[in-house]
Amino acid sequence: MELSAAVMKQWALRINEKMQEHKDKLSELDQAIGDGDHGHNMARGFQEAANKVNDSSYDDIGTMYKDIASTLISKVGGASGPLYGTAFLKAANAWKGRDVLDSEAFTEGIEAAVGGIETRGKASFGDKTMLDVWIPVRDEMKERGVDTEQANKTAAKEAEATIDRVAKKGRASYLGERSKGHMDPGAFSSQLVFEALAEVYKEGAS
Amino acid sequence: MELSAAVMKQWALRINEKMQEHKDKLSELDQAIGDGDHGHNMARGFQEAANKVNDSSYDDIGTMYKDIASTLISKVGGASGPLYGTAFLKAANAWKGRDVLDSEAFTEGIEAAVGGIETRGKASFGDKTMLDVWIPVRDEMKERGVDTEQANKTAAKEAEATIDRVAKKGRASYLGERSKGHMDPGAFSSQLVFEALAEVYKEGAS
Amino acid sequence: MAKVSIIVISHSKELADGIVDLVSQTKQEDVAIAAAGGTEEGEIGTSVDRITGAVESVTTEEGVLLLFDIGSALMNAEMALEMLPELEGRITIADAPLVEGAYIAAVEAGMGKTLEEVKKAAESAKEWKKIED
Amino acid sequence: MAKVSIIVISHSKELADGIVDLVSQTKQEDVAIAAAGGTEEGEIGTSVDRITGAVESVTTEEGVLLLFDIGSALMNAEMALEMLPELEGRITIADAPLVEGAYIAAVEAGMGKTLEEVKKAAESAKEWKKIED
Ligand SMILES: Nc1ncnc2c1ncn2[C@@H]1O[C@H](COP(=O)(O)OP(=O)(O)O)[C@@H](O)[C@H]1O
Ligand SMILES: Nc1ncnc2c1ncn2[C@@H]1O[C@H](COP(=O)(O)OP(=O)(O)O)[C@@H](O)[C@H]1O
Ligand SMILES: [Mg+2]
Ligand SMILES: [Mg+2]
Ligand SMILES: [Mg+2]
Ligand SMILES: [Mg+2]
Repeated sequence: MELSAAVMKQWALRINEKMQEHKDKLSELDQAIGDGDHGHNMARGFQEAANKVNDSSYDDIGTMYKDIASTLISKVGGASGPLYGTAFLKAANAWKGRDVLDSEAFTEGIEAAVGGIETRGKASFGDKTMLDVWIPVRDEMKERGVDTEQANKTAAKEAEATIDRVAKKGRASYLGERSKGHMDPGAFSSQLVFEALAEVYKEGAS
Repeated sequence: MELSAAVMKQWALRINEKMQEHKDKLSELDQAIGDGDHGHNMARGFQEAANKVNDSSYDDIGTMYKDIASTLISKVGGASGPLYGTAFLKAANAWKGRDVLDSEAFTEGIEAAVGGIETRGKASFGDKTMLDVWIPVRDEMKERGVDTEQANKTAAKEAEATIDRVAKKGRASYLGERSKGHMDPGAFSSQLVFEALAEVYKEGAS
Repeated sequence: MAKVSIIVISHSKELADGIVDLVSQTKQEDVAIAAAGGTEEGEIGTSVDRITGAVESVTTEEGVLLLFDIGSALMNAEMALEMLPELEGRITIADAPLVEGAYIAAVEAGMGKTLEEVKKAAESAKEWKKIED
Repeated sequence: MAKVSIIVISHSKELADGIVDLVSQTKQEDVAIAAAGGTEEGEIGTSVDRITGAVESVTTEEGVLLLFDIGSALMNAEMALEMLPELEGRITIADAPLVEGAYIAAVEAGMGKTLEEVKKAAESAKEWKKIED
């Protein structure tokens, strides 16, 4: 498995397309257990990131993802800004100086990203946050190497699994038991991130 | 000793004059240990009260002071609004239906006023508030009957005595020891209240 | 079903309005939240009339919880209560941090809790650990 | 003498500005207090850039204390700290109720207290009894 700078660029652009497409659903999910802005936050942040990536040309994947991270950090007003921002920033550090990522290198980035989300948000698996998706995806990659189709499936399954959980972190945690019965919006946006990865990998490989 | 409705009206008007005259000093005192608006608050509140009294004619001193109290309650934004407002409202209840006050009746009003300030602000003598002036004045009146000249002297002495105290109530209490060394603004405005009383009584009697 | 309403009392109009904005974001269904900030002249201070006005604008059968910023706002809140004797038992003041208390009160009110429960929740905001070790 | 500065971080611009108004009223000599409220687009949310900007506008030798409203504001506050490594040791975040903490922090800063002391004071605002029995 290899991900070229071109595919990594497509990934960022595709994430943006997914966020635009599912903006309303993301906000609806957030409406149920948060403040209803997750779609707005993601759509704005990734649009700016896509603009940035489109306006620049990168050989270094690290530099590209550092720009994406900075844009998310600056442009997303909610919790997801520092969280996704930190995730991509840590990944960018791992990908520094590379114009192509093999399975190991990509996994290192995802590991670093998860570490970043954990440090930033102090949540653990099962707290009904985006980490409920990222952690199993990372674990699988570490164990078996990168399989983007598998990551996509795992992400979707784990996002679904947040429905029955009680939120322990973020705004939804104020709701206690009432947070049960709804998918975590950040888990769904994270699912979209891996859905985008599977798509662009498939297209790039074909 | 008797205080007619006319003198009681003059009292309110004279208090207003004093507050206008000493507005800057009141605010300066409040600047040192509070938020610097006591002069502004008193000047605005008593101006409105004076307007109200001037625009109306009262036989009943109770009704007159009820109007004064309501005006203070509505028009003063700070702590002194509910405090002076409650004081005059309680006094007004005691003076209800009277067109002249003898020493006993006037004292009943002052007693009620002090009770009102205590209930409203939950302060005690020595907390460096307006009560540090009102309580000794009341005690003297209860003991020896109304002597407006004496009340004026006591008020001035007791306002002065607040300088060395540490504030235990109101905004100044946040300063702890740093509140020492400054006269309490509400104690000074209360001194002006009794200074006004002595003046109008003297003029009314002459 | 009627839910508990919330009044945010502050010396600053902006502060009170901002809290209402922040809290309203969570869109608790059927929870009315009103601001009573600043004096009637738009200055820093509090106003009994604004408080009673705010209370009257959101009163429900479940009751009204008042939160305030600092000291003298409490005196005006208490005056307001005295001026609304018809609401006795359905109106109370919370000893709670203003922003945090209003936020959690709105969430609890949204769950259909009673006035006493919403008040307790607001007051428990004091014990929030806002930063984890 | 330099005194500790204070940053009020809130999801709402009005809320943060209102607190600065309220606190500034006490005119603590030489205490700078700055608001970082809302996003750069003027929406509800917080912004790292606004926080770092506010910090830079009031940094003193004595240091800067940051207070925030709810959860995600903390993450942005922590990001801001990481983006200002040159201030390490002179910048810290208080686990304090926003309005009450900012008020008491300003008073303590005005007394010339150290950053650590001002932070402690802000955090002690949790234990304030706002209503006496
Ligand atoms: N402490 C945290 N750790 C990990 N993820 C978090 C944390 N807090 C919130 N999240 C994620 O962020 C999502 C909400 O993002 P968003 O709505 O954009 O921010 P906000 O809650 O500030 O409005 C949640 O659904 C959750 O997945
Ligand atoms: N709890 C209280 N009990 C009695 N008097 C008080 C109390 N709190 C404040 N005061 C009085 O009010 C004065 C301050 O009034 P003012 O400056 O008009 O209000 P604020 O403090 O709200 O700005 C103080 O100097 C003090 O005399
Ligand atoms: Mg949200
Ligand atoms: Mg939000
Ligand atoms: Mg004052
Ligand atoms: Mg004031």
